[in-house]
Amino acid sequence: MSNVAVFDQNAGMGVLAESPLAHVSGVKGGHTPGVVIREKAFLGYLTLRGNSEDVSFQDGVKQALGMPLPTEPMRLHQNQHKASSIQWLSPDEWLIVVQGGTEYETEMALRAELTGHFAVVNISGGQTLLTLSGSAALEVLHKSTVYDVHPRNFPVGKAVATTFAKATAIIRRPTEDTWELIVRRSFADYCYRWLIDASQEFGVDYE
Amino acid sequence: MFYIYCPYCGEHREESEFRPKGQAHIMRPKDPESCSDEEWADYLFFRDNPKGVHHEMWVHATGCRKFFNMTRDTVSYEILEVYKMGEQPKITAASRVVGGEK
Amino acid sequence: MSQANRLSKGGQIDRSKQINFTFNGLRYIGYQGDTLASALLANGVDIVNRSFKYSRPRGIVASNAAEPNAIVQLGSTEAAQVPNVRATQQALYEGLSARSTNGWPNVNNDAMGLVGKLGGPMMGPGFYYKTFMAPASMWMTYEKFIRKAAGLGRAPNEKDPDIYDHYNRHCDLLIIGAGPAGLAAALTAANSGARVIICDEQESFGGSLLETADQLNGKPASEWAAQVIEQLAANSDVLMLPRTTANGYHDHNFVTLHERRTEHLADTAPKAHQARSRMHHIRANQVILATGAQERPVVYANNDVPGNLICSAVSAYIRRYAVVPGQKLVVTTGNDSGYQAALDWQEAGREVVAIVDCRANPDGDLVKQARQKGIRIIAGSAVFEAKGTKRVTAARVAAVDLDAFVIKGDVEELACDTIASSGGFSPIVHLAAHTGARPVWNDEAIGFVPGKVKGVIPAGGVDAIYSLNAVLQSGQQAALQALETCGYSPAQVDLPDATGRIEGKAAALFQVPHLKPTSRAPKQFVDLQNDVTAAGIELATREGFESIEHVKRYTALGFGTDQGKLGNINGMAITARLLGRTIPETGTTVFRPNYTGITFGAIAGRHAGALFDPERYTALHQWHLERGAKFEDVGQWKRPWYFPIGNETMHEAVARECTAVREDVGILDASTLGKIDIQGKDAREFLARVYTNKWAQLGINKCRYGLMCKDDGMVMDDGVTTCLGDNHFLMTTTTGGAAGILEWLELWHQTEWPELEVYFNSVTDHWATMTITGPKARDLLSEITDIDLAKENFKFMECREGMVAGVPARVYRISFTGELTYEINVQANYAMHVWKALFEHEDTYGLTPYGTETMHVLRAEKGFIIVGQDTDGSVTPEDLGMQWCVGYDKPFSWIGKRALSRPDTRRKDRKQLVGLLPSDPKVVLEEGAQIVFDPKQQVPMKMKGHVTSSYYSPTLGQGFALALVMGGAERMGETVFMPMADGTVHEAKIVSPIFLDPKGERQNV
Amino acid sequence: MQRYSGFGLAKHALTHNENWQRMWRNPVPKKKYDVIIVGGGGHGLATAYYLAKECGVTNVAVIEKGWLGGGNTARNTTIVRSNYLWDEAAALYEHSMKLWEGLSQDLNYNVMFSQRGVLNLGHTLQDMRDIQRRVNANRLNGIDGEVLDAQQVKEICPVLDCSPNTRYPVLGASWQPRGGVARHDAVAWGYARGADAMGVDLIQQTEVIGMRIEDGQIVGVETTRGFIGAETVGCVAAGNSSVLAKMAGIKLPLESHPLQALVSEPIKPVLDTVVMSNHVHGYCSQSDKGDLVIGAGIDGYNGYGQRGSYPTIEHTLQAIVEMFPTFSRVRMNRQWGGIVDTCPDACPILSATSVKGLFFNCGWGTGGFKATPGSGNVFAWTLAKGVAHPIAAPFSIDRFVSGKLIDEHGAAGVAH
Ligand SMILES: Cc1cc2nc3c(=O)[nH]c(=O)nc-3n(C[C@H](O)[C@H](O)[C@H](O)COP(=O)(O)OP(=O)(O)OC[C@H]3O[C@@H](n4cnc5c(N)ncnc54)[C@H](O)[C@@H]3O)c2cc1C
Ligand SMILES: NC(=O)c1ccc[n+]([C@@H]2O[C@H](COP(=O)([O-])OP(=O)(O)OC[C@H]3O[C@@H](n4cnc5c(N)ncnc54)[C@H](O)[C@@H]3O)[C@@H](O)[C@H]2O)c1
Ligand SMILES: Cc1cc2nc3c(=O)[nH]c(=O)nc-3n(C[C@H](O)[C@H](O)[C@H](O)COP(=O)(O)O)c2cc1C
Ligand SMILES: [Zn+2]
Repeated sequence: MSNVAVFDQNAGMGVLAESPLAHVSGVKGGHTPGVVIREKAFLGYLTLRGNSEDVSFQDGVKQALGMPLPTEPMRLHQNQHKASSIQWLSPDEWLIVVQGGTEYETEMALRAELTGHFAVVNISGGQTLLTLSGSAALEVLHKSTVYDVHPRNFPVGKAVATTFAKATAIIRRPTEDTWELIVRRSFADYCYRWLIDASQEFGVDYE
Repeated sequence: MFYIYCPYCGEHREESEFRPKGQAHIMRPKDPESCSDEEWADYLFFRDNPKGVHHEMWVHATGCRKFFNMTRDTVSYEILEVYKMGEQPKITAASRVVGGEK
Repeated sequence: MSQANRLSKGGQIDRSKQINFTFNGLRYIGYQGDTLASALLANGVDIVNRSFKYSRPRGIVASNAAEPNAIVQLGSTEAAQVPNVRATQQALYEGLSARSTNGWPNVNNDAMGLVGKLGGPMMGPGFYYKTFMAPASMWMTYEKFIRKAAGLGRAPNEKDPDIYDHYNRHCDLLIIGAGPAGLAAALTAANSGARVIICDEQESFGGSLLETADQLNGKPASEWAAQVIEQLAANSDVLMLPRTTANGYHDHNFVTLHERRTEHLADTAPKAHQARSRMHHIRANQVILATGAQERPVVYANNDVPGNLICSAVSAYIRRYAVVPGQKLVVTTGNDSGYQAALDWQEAGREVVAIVDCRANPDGDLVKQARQKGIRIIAGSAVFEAKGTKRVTAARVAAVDLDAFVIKGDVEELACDTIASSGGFSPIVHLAAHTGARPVWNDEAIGFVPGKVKGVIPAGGVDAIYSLNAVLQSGQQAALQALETCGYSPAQVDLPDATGRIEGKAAALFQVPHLKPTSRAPKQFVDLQNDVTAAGIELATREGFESIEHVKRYTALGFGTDQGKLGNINGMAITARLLGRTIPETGTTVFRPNYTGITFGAIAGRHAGALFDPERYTALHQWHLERGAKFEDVGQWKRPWYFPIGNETMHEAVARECTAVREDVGILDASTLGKIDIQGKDAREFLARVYTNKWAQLGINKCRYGLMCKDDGMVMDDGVTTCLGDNHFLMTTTTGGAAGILEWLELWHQTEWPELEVYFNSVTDHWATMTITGPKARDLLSEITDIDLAKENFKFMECREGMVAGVPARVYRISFTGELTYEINVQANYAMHVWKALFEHEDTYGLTPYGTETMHVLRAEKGFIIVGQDTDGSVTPEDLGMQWCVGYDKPFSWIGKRALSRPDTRRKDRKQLVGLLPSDPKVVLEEGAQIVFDPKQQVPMKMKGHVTSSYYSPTLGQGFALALVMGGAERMGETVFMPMADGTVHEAKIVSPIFLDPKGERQNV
Repeated sequence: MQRYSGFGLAKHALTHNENWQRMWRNPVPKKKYDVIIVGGGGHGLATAYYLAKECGVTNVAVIEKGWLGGGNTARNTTIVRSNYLWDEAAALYEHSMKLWEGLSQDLNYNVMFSQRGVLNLGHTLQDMRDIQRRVNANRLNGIDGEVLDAQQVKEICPVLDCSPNTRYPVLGASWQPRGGVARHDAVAWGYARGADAMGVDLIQQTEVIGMRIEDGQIVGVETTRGFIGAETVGCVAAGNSSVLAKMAGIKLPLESHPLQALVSEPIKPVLDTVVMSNHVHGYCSQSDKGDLVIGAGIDGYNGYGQRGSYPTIEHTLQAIVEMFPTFSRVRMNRQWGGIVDTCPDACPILSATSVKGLFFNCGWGTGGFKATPGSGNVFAWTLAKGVAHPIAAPFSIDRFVSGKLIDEHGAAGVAH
């Protein structure tokens, strides 16, 4: 443990946190906006690295998270209440998303379970998550990413890191009619402006 | 505009997610100090640059961030195979001529 | 204006919807369903343009994308101007306003026409290469006139009011062309479960079915088309894209489609946020090419005079738009389908003077039909010359021997106002050729068919299959083949039955011989838009241009907006004949995207204006904005450059900011620095391999500066890395280098040293970094932290964890200014809170925000380099005098080491980093000024180096600079010179690059 | 050689242009030549021309696998400038510039060299430092150039968006008034005609498929039309250089990449100068025919296909619309690609090799059109004397071994 520096970076109550999109004022989309965009700010994000072929690693992750490690490419696993998730990013890399404030706990739980060569990194300050829903959400994705987002290629439970306009993003499909975008903090404003611009013809609502 | 099968992601992805990284299988000399200037220059700068079957390295830059190798025809741009780092190609200029494909 | 040429019945126009439009300032009326071309013809407008070189009057010749003449300027306002619109592809809309692109004072009476007439014989291909050479100084003047005469339409002067869109799609089958072949294919694929996209560039689907006289199941073919369209529309797996042109076929079945979404409605998009057009980026498993075939005009003298059209266009105008473009028609053809134009013309109630057929014994069904209708057929003959200038007045006809290329009989002159010609059909092979597959000559069909392309299946006319039943079959077969490849099983689909018809064998008809040799005959146009004539091609071959590519480039054949859709094959055939070769030996020129032009705006899409490139913001961006910062672009980041107060100039602001740091305390948003979290037991070893210096001994919570080289020994990046735990490091990189360095580390790890146990993860966005620096930094920070800041407990180049303003933070004592510095790192969501907490003490400590400019001055005073400014990819660590940062005796031969012992990198007189103090303290040297040792020498001067960084230092009270100077390290105290553009010569002394506090006492307090 | 002039045009018009002579013969190759030049692009043809004209070597064959000038010479965006940073490069390109300035007259063939000036825009502070550095160096090397601010740029090029509100505002530019464009095909044809007239055999549609080397000395080349002998062979094959080198058993520090360009449909004159931006990443000029000639980045992978990937075209036009918003409604007519032979230091190779008598002129990458006269001139000298022309000497292959690279990358940005 002492080999790696870990500390609780969460400030807790009393400190005002600002999401990467704290400054945007939002758009109203009328009665039936084709696209509804919402930010789920302040979630906890951890990068997990390790050897997926190592059974003890798999077990450890499952123990710590209560979700099995996705070993199949682009797989998204969610826990029962869909409050946390783990997704495949590469053969030795996963993204864990947990409720804000629990990232330290989660990291400690992982570190308690895992042995050997692995890494856990808290990256909670570096991203934000946007949900996309509405009848035209898919249209907007088609405009924004080169990935094949056709529902047949992108069933519920898939999560893909790819290009998004001129930035990168993780696109996830946690449920039938909601899409999630995880974008990097410094690109969040750009992605937001892009989304609004691409959605406007359908009517878009963001608050 | 290539459609590239990423051997790690296990599916075809658009070229814009990848970046080409030049000739594959260029090994850094194990003992640089004992290399002559010519050998070092060869490692740094001199490339096969073939017309036809070429082994090259790509990285899935906006996807899984993994490097992998590709055998590609530099004239037809057909991707003949992709294979992971550390593996050897199955298709080579020689094998293609023997196989009588081309 | 009355529509004199409009039929009272028939066509697919809506006579109840009248549309007003203007052309060259005159008002006209057309109908919904018209193209601009059909409406102009309906109104009897003959001359739509002037030709580019000879300024000859030109009329409409085609009804589709192949149109070379009717190229107009569209747009009712300045911003809405669109140059070079094909009138044949522009749907008519209310208020449409168009003009000819050439002709002065107007198209009907063009002054340049005279020049064209008189100078014409001198203006053969390439004439400009042979003249305008003397005197040499006059060329630029000649060129002005040449330029003025060239070009078609004009770009607007105002910014485009419209927006454009991109759409990425993947599908199993992409069907290009919705004629009978494409529709049959789509119908076959529709219920198989496959994802199907079908597009057609026309306003509506149907292709030739909209114009044909053929029937399907005993009913007009267009009815079947309508039925199919309805069926397809109901299928959610089929995407139908009318008004959508497939423009480029790219590798691995990537196809770009351009959908015109509002161009048929107005010259700017009628609704807010509506894209004027949309590019679809299609990745298709299989592409069915059903683009049909293009009829070729025949090359004869004066074949460009208005009133000369191709036969299929005549039929299209009559059948589809109910417009007969004249009164008296002569047809000249070498195949049966040309007869249809005459039949349609006659049925429309106008006079067919004759059909002139170069075949001796035409005998197909259509021929018989024409005979039955009493139309005169002149066999074994051809029209060899049109009479008339602004409109055809007659056709000169004679018996011809095409093999011997002579006229062999008497000449007959037929009075007429329209000549329709058909030289045969050229399959529209363009897309199949875009990735390099050469079209293949098909002798039977007298045309080129597509070469083999993986994943592309030609169907129908494009494969030289022309009888309607066969076309439908071929479409279906293509779909079946494609479905099988994609792994779908098709549903049973029945095709309709077409009226069968026997076609006579077509003749190869390209250029018609004239009584005079080609060089002396009236002009026989091959490429109408570029005024390329048969004589021009003859001249080119005479001068040694034998490759068809040379002919193209010498004559401009196929260079226009139509890319030679009508002219190319004729040009090739003529070249072949002149060189005594066959057409396949001569070959085609290369087809390239675009099939038809697309606006830049459409290709750029949404990546324009504010969305041209991402702007990256730090967590403190809003604060900087509110504080009035001026920003600098660093990579994609917006970084505060300086923070002016009131009317301060940059110089004043920077002087104030510098002084604040040296005397009180300043604060910098350093969040843009790249940060890489490194974990694993071999992290230390890895660092030792990629950095030039040593890492073995770095203790926990200690920081160290590192230099990174490429394996050629040149410096590529630098930054401070901190040991957080034995197996845990945090590396920082330059702002611009962040992404590249992470990839660099991965490259070496994944490809060379996979055995090293180490993981790299970017935490650039996660951590916000606030640098407080200056003598009062400790006092300031102590106000809001629980970290023990005592000198002996938190030393220079160390790191601590603790609370800052109630936020868990990592604080690093490193310094880029030479002052006492704390770099506060917090999870970025809290950055603003901490930053503001610091500013609660602004007045107490004189806390001053500063930007990159002040940072540059401060670091330069200390001789700290900026990679990319003080280095340029040709600088080694030793050149920078940073031997202290090079571990020559490290066990592993780290990246860059070997290259440093090459002969050139060992040279003593390499350019080395030094400081410069201008002799005149008021002078701030120009960054980029070149340094000479002898200012009196003649140009070219021997340059010995250059100034890399230069500023005014309020601390030193004078200008100072960093420079790279040959052998500089050995030249301390010598004077060098900088001869400037304005004639002054600056003088400076070479000094140490460390101008301030060389022992580092200020940062070590 | 039939002399060309305005008077001649009039005279020929009277005889219906029936008496124009061939510009070059179509000779049957001889068994042996003094010098063989492989590659009938601009550089190869210029080499032949100067060999005959200035070095008195006329028993020369140029062997071209396709049609003369059909390689990169047919495909480039024709920008000519000499404002290179490093002394060695500046000397080479300025030598070329001086030859350009009298070329039409020298060849009696109007290559339409239009000195309309070249702007290299700066959009960041570092761009401006690099510009200042380069222009200062140019000036002291005797090459024309000025550093302009945004206002001055706007005056020279009114259609350029120089407002401060763009994503990457124009901060200034370097300006080389003597730079410009030329009619690329005419350059090849003019040299070909001139060389042919002095006895050089231009052998088209003939591919070199092997090198015959005896005792380390080249003795000739195998071609698709049989063996042709020569003890001096100069390879000037641009993108195909590595292929030729391989035939001789040598390797070059080259990679062949697709470089794409495109043209708009012809429009009336709007752009009177050449505008290049490394940062926004696009460049543009308007040809005398009226089309906007546009280029940008190179495709990252190796390719001999004379075509690249679509996103490159997209990015290029995004840059063009960013720089010239009023071009948004202008249409792109055609795109194409060439095969450029890039060198690690973005400078060419003009060099002898380990095979005696075998020389290479290559590595011009994305920017060799402008060098055509100069390259041909110094390479001819080098072939004739067997030692490098002083201007060519720094461009030897040895520099990659010694480390004495001439790195124009950071300095000049886009090297077109
Ligand atoms: C899109 C693009 C834009 C460019 N823009 C510019 C610009 O603006 N300014 C500029 O200065 N430069 C530019 N360049 C670079 C410039 O075009 C080249 O550097 C220059 O034209 C090279 O001339 P060359 O004669 O060496 O090569 P090429 O013209 O390519 O000639 C080489 C010839 O060798 C022949 N050959 C090859 N192999 C064999 C063989 N085995 N046997 C026989 N013949 C063979 C080829 O067929 C070819 O004709 C650009 C290049 C491209 C592709
Ligand atoms: N000798 C003859 O009698 C003869 C000759 C030629 C054609 N034909 C007739 O033509 C028909 C051929 O049928 P078909 O379906 O092959 O061709 P078609 O001409 O009916 O349809 C082709 C369609 O493709 C579209 N198209 C072409 N290029 C395109 C592109 N790049 N992007 C989008 N759309 C594009 C056209 O607008 C057209 O609608 C037959 O019905 C036949 O009777 C007959
Ligand atoms: C400077 C320049 C201007 C060009 N202008 C045109 C043009 O106006 N119209 C056109 O069709 N092609 C134009 N081309 C492109 C050529 O048609 C052709 O695509 C190019 O020479 C490459 O050859 P390829 O496409 O035959 O392989 C131009 C090319 C260059 C280099
Ligand atoms: Zn991948």
